[in-house]
Amino acid sequence: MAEKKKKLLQGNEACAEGALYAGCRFYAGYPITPSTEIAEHLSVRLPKVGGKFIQMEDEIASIAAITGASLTGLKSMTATSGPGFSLKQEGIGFACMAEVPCVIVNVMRGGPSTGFPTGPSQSDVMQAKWGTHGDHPVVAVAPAYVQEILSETVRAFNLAEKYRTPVMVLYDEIVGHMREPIVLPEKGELEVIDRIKPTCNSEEYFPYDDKYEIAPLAAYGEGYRFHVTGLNHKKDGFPTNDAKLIQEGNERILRKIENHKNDIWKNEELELNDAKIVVFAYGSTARSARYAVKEAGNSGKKVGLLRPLTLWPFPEKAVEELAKRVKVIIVPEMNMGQMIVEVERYARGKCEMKNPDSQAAGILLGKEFYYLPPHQNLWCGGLHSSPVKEVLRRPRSKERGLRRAFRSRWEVYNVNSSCSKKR
Amino acid sequence: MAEKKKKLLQGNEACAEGALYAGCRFYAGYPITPSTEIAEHLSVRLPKVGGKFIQMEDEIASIAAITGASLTGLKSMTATSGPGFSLKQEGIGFACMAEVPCVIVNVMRGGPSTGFPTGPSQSDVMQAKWGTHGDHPVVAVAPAYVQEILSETVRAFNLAEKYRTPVMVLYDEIVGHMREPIVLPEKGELEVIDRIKPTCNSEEYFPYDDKYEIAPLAAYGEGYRFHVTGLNHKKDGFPTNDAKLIQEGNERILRKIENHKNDIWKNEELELNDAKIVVFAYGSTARSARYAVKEAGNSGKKVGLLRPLTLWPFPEKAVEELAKRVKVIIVPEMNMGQMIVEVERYARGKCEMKNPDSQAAGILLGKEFYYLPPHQNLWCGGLHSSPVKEVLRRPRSKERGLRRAFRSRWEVYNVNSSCSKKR
Amino acid sequence: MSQRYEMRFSGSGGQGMILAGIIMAEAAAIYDNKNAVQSQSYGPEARGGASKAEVIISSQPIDYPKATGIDAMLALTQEACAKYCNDIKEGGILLVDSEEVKNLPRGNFKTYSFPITSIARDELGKTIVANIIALGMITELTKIVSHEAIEKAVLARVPAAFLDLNKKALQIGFEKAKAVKV
Amino acid sequence: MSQRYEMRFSGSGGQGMILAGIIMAEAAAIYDNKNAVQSQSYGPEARGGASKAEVIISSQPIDYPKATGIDAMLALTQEACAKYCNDIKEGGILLVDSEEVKNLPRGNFKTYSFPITSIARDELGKTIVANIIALGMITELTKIVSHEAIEKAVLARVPAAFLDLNKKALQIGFEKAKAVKV
Amino acid sequence: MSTAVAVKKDKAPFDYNKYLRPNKLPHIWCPGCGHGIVLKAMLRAIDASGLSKDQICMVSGIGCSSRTPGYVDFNTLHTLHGRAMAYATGVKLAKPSLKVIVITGDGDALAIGGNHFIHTCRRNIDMTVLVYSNAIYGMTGGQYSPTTPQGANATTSRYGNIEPVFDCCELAKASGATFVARGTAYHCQELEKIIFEAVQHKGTSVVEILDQCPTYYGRQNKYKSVTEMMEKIEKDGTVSVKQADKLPPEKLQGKLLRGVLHKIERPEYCEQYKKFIIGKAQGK
Amino acid sequence: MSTAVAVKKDKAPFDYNKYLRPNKLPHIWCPGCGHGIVLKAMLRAIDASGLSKDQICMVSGIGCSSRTPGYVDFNTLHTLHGRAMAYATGVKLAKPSLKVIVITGDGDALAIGGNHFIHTCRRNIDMTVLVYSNAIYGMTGGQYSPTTPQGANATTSRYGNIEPVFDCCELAKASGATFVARGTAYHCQELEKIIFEAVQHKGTSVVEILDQCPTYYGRQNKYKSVTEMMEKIEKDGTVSVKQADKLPPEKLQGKLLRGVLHKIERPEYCEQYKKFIIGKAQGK
Amino acid sequence: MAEPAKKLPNIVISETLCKGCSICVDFCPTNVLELRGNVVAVKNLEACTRCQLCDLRCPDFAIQVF
Amino acid sequence: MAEPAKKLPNIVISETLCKGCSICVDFCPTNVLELRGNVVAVKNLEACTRCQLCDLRCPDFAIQVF
Ligand SMILES: Cc1ncc(C[n+]2csc(CCOP(=O)(O)OP(=O)(O)O)c2C)c(N)n1
Ligand SMILES: Cc1ncc(C[n+]2csc(CCOP(=O)(O)OP(=O)(O)O)c2C)c(N)n1
Ligand code: SF4
Ligand code: SF4
Ligand code: SF4
Ligand code: SF4
Ligand code: SF4
Ligand code: SF4
Ligand SMILES: [Mg+2]
Ligand SMILES: [Mg+2]
Repeated sequence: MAEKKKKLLQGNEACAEGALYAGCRFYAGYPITPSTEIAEHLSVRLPKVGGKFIQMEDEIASIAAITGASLTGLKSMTATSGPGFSLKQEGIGFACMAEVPCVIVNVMRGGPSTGFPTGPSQSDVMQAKWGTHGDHPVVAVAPAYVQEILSETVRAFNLAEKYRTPVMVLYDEIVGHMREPIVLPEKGELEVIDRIKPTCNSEEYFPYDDKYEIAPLAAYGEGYRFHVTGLNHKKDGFPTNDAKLIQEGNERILRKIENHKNDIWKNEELELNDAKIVVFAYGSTARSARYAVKEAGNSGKKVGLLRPLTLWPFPEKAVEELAKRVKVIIVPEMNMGQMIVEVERYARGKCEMKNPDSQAAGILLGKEFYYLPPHQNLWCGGLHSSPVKEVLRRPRSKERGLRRAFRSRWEVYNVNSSCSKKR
Repeated sequence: MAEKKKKLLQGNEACAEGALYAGCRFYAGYPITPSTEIAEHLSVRLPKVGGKFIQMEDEIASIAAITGASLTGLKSMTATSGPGFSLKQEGIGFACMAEVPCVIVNVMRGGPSTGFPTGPSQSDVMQAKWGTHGDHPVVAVAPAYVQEILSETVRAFNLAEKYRTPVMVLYDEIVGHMREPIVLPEKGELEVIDRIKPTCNSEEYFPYDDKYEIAPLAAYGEGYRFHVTGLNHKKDGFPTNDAKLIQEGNERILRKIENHKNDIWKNEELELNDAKIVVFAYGSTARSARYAVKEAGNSGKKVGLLRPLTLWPFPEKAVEELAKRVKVIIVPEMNMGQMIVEVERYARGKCEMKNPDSQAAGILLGKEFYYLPPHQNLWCGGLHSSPVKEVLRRPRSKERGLRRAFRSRWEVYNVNSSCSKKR
Repeated sequence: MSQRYEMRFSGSGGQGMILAGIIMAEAAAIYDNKNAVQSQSYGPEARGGASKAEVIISSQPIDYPKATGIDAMLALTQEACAKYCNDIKEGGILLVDSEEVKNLPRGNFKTYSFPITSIARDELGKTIVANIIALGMITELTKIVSHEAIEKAVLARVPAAFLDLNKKALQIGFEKAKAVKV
Repeated sequence: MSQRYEMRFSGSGGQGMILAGIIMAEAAAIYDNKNAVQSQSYGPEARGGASKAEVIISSQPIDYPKATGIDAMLALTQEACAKYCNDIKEGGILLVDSEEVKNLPRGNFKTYSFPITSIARDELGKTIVANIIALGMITELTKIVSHEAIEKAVLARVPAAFLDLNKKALQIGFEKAKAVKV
Repeated sequence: MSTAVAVKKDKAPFDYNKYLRPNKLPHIWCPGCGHGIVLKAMLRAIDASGLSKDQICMVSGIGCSSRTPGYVDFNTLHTLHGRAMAYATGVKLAKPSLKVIVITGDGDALAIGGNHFIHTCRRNIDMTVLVYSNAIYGMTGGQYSPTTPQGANATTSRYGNIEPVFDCCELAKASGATFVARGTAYHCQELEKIIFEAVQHKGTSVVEILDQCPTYYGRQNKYKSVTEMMEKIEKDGTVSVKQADKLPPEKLQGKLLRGVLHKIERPEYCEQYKKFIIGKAQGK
Repeated sequence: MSTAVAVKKDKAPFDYNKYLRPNKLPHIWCPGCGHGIVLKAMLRAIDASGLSKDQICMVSGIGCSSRTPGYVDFNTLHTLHGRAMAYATGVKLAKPSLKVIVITGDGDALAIGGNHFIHTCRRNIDMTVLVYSNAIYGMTGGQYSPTTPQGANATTSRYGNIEPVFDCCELAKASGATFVARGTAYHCQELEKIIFEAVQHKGTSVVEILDQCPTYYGRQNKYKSVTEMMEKIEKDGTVSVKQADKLPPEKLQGKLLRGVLHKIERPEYCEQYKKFIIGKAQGK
Repeated sequence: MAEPAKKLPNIVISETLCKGCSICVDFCPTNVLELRGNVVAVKNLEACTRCQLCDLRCPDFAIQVF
Repeated sequence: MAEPAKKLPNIVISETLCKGCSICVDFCPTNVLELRGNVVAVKNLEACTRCQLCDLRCPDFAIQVF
């Protein structure tokens, strides 16, 4: 019976369920809005399957604890939001360097600083890439639907275990707190990847053995008495001052992701075939974009959507190719412009990019996705035409959760070519 | 007598002297290699001028303490390196949001994680921009010479006070620990900017008054009893949930930097006039680049240097214009490729960019700046010609401080047009 | 967008508005096999003051997750009503507790005013089930989910000891709504 | 690059090699009005093992701050000599403590071997000034800074109580170097 | 609305408005939240101390309790979760003429802020730290804190909390605080006196104040009313140090002591800095 | 190089190699650094405890002391400055069968790591924490730490340190540690016994070990030799708890107590978790 | 009402500030107060001893007695 | 040397590990050891009581006695 499997879950609950499905058996965290429900759910659910939940003294201790736990062989996770994510940065770098699989969820809220704790945002996506010091590999997924939060959390664990690296799950308060019916996958329905353990005898075991692309990872207490450090190290895990080995080590941890981008990338593509206008959007902003793209299609306009589910590594290939054949890429974000840095970079000037300074008549995007009731969310409409103008003049101020900072200036782009209707 | 004023100072000492010159009267920090000498020097020097030095329990407490101190009216500073910089991120965001002037020095060492504490790097430059959560203003300067560390530290204080925002000083272990003769500026020689204090009476005082671009900042204890918070706030400093005010506030703190980029930007330009090849380099890498550019000039080749002293806001205008008229921009960095993200973005495909996958014959840069003795550091030389090949095959491994990770792949670029000599 | 049906449940914290929203979403999504999205207001607001839950129901996948124009709204307090009523669509429905909401908003929608809480108290002895009575009424008024679906959804969410009470509350809701409708 | 003159002072931690480097740089930069850059080795190495300081002197501004080919090197211990000698240029100079450095490296450079530490002990009663004697010798051998400059630099860096001692040490260095040179 | 007949002038009610910021009330705290009671006791204590409003700098972290500074007309600084004392240290050392009062919660001071708490006490830097201790993270909706009793329910301890609790006062003392006291919202007049004494003290003074979060702690732990919480936790759960001497050990079992628990003299940090550091540096 | 004639077999020297990783010596510590002495005492204690090498997980932070795990043949984890106990908590809770030993320095444990220190003690999670306490930040070149005596010199206290010190043992006790002891490198055999006892203990056991940093602390504070440091600080600066009872108070003035200072029984965290959390969740 | 005016206390309640938590009601030693709906009210002014405990314990600055 | 072989202790010193810190020298109760250059050496084997204090306090695993 379909009814049996369908459940109405909150995004954060779906995240917790995804973790359990993936085999997570250790969670350490510190409460913070709007991520706390993940911890609350796991505090109840984990012990039922023999897993461990601990509320640590802070976020720094939490990332530390999951890293320690992961080294004993347990799949581990922590979840937080902006301020906690900032605090975890040093620990994330350690996990990158020591190549310890773990999953870090950031349910994004309004920043900077304490900001707007109960409001959504997408303003930590660049931090996910650059937040910790030093060059380091970054993998981050960005689900947009409750069902997807579950499946992307599973994928995050898979990538973490497969590539021996921390993986981030980034979504915002909107999807985190929203409830949608989802189907809990049965065992075997979604792929679950476990880390590869060594089979050699302990004398031959090197935790960073460069004869593998990703070396098997033993668990503490099982006879492989290996060393783990955040210092640059050799294949045996012990520190080195040798410049060549340092360089090689640093390159290796980057390369293991770099070389497998095809495996890690995941995009949803909608109506891309012969679209000249394409929206690049992720997370809950992409839900609006998706809606708008469909609407545009309904009214006979060719508008496409590129929705990356893997934010990092950045879907450079998809963007680069797209840029060569479309006229414009528009990047609505619930922030002041972050992923657009990479989109612009890989567009390489091949297509037009939304010019934030242009206030000419054009397409309305981004902020207006939310500001406008959908029937006014026009794919094409003059800035000076009435519904649009009205909205620009007096954004309704009640729906505060959704009225947060998107891009700093009007999300307006002038694309005469595809502009057919004027109202 | 010139001799009297000339002094041999270490980069870190020059930083401390710059702070004193700028009027810094409060330092809080936590020791970390290779920045510790700044603290050590100030612990001796500050009390002599009545200033306060405190070694806090950690880096988080340090950024907190200087923020608190700055609110009492003292110019304040902290210094650290990678791991400490990661820990300070949340506090930096607070200072951005609350618009509290302060200076944060990061003497960059090898990362990620504990990495290579005594080795130099330039791998925190993107972290400086994106390290804390949420959209926030970032100002960062990047001196390359000991004398410049002094003057740029003064400039950092000036910008911090003028724009009421944290300003970062980024340099690496090489210049931090190096000694060069410098001339200590006399009083009045360098501009010193103090923060603007309110003159109105206390009832009319709003710490975030939007009638100013940058509102005057009162000091605690002087009759203006104002409120400071990391939450989104109104002009009176008190928290708000109003989406419009939140949006406006966030935009305002970005705009105050955005609108004054021309004042904040500072570039050194060398031989740019009709160069077709340009190197974009900052910090100690730029010293090598500078040397190489001069050498190239000596041998009759047109190679230019764009050396930003202000890294953030990014010198987009300079790069954008340059890209339109040069053939190639090369970006050697002592990291795996960071500022190149922005350079590529603003080049907008207008000029060629170094393609890291190209292994064809070409110009040797970046890593080779250091690997090669200068007479072999060729502006033009075949990859397959002997000195270059030799170096690529067996980098000498002793000079470990300098052999650190630069770019992940060969810094080789094929520019036949300017390739005249072959050896 | 015609296939979207947007509902808002509002009252004060503790009146079970979020539970009502969840039950409505479950009725639609799980027992009536439609799509549904439920969201709610968070933040300092959740403490004490007005509280609301929103449910969007559609036969299509729901991309845009928030309310854009309310088809049906419930308001159990004056404050909630004043605060949240202004998104009601033309032709929409507003159901209020007549004893609490004295200033009825004006607009091109149908307003049903009914003493929901007192009915709960008088007929069932528990004001706590006012939200369930309201759910029954709104189901009947909007017909957006079936009686069976909402009943299943209610019963799946309430503690075993209170099954009967809630079943009755729902029935009362259905009936009263039929009455006001006529 | 001919206007760059690169020097390296090496020994074990505690032998004052970094001070020697600083004094040389100050002699060049402050008293001889050239450009100079001094750098040193950091890290676990600084503890116990071999230690080194480098000085680059030039009439031009110095961009590239590290040694690329050593013009003159001092080695007070065998370990330091072995570890750091391989960057000496053709035609460069290597000065070693003859009692410590027994295995002399080979190469196209001039090697001067001299019992620096014992001279310090025997003639001045303090091994601590071996670095100053060495500075004197290397100044004389290389002529890269003037006697006056190095003397001023030494005297500006040492405690008042030891001015004479250091002055003498420097003189001894000058003289011994003249002797070995001939 | 008001019922007034004759007046006994000598018992004029305390004028809180003198210290409150205009138009900031009602505050965000829930009905029955103890934080409001504590705030009032503090204002009376400050009034008694005769400090001027300009002279006071009030610093807080993040939490319901930490919202306090927003309501009071001092120099106020609402910082980051756990970091109040570090910010306060900067304020105080930079301008020792300010009287610094830190408002913090059990989560803010003792969970994430534990390190700054112990180091502040160690330095004995002059500030008064008021820990609003409601045994829960109120702001984030009721997770257990380092003062949540074992066995209690919280949203992250649905099977009963197994974490042992910190004794905030013991910790402060062991860390070096020179004035340590405990009060409760229930004993609001006694609390006023304790805070007064804490504010008078030179050095780090810590007051743990037991108060109540009816919304999360109360609801989850089946308290029927705020009143019951105040009676069971604050009244019956504590004994004043003065009474304690007279009571047999059985009667003290499971009870926390109220009153000034520790008070010694030790040189204060900023004064030491002035005397020894600045003094020596300037050769005075 | 060796001088050997006859042998008294019963006094065979301890075979450290059994526990050392091959080819890792010489260690990075300076001549005379106390850390090596402590390491050896620890290895003898571990040997006496009969634990298998596979069973031990040794976790450290950053500092000279924290380099210890690199030399020993256990499951070893060299983490971030100050965070050792937080990593160790993850290890222990995830796999309670491991015997977790934390190696940390006075800076690592008590400055930046203070919060994890007190919370670990509070939870009473089973692990032995050895604080190598040399009153200085060795690794970064001699800045004052929370255990640097007042008046002492350090590179950041050239006018004499004004910061009061933490009593590590008092702090551990007040935070909830169930075994607290102090030893010194000088009293290396006594230290071995203390560590042995600490390792046997179920719950959080903390041992503060006074040792010496001749390179930075010694040089800056005019000690003529390592020996002088060990004698003045470790030998003359301490009294064993046993002797202390017999000494008049004047003789104890300014001396730290050595030996087991606090030992109580209290339920251990992982066991509580198993019993109450997993037990209840699984309805056992 | 016809009795001679007793020196009755003044009890000032702010309806906008009172959140109806009932603390003052429950702790009034002489049972002077009661909740009406969500706001406190005086039910027995005569009994008031002006002890001010209601004010002291009111978290919301909503009641004063003099 | 012509005396009958006394049961002398074995003192094993590793020259590569000894850092010459002098701890063993200074704390040897019977003054058996001395520093030669930067390495410890035995100067009076006969006096050694095999107390092993030198070993116990050597930070560098450089000396053993049996
Ligand atoms: C770095 C960081 N982590 C977590 C949070 C979320 N947070 C806000 S308040 C709070 C707990 C507050 O508890 P307490 O200090 O006891 O104050 P109360 O609300 O109980 O008065 C938490 C965890 C945050 N704002 N910042
Ligand atoms: C986050 C961070 N801050 C600072 C440092 C620099 N650091 C490394 S070790 C150390 C102090 C070590 O002192 P202690 O723990 O006492 O160990 P010791 O070296 O004295 O044995 C410091 C400050 C760091 N590595 N990471
Ligand atoms: S949640 Fe608790 S602590 Fe916060 S205001 Fe409400 S009652 Fe007070
Ligand atoms: S610096 Fe000090 S603590 Fe570090 S190894 Fe040397 S003597 Fe030991
Ligand atoms: S003053 Fe005292 S007696 Fe009067 S109402 Fe208040 S609590 Fe009751
Ligand atoms: S205590 Fe205050 S808020 Fe509570 S009921 Fe009484 S007057 Fe109202
Ligand atoms: S064993 Fe004892 S007596 Fe023999 S050398 Fe060692 S310390 Fe001296
Ligand atoms: S104690 Fe050890 S390292 Fe020190 S001198 Fe003796 S043998 Fe050598
Ligand atoms: Mg609390
Ligand atoms: Mg130490």
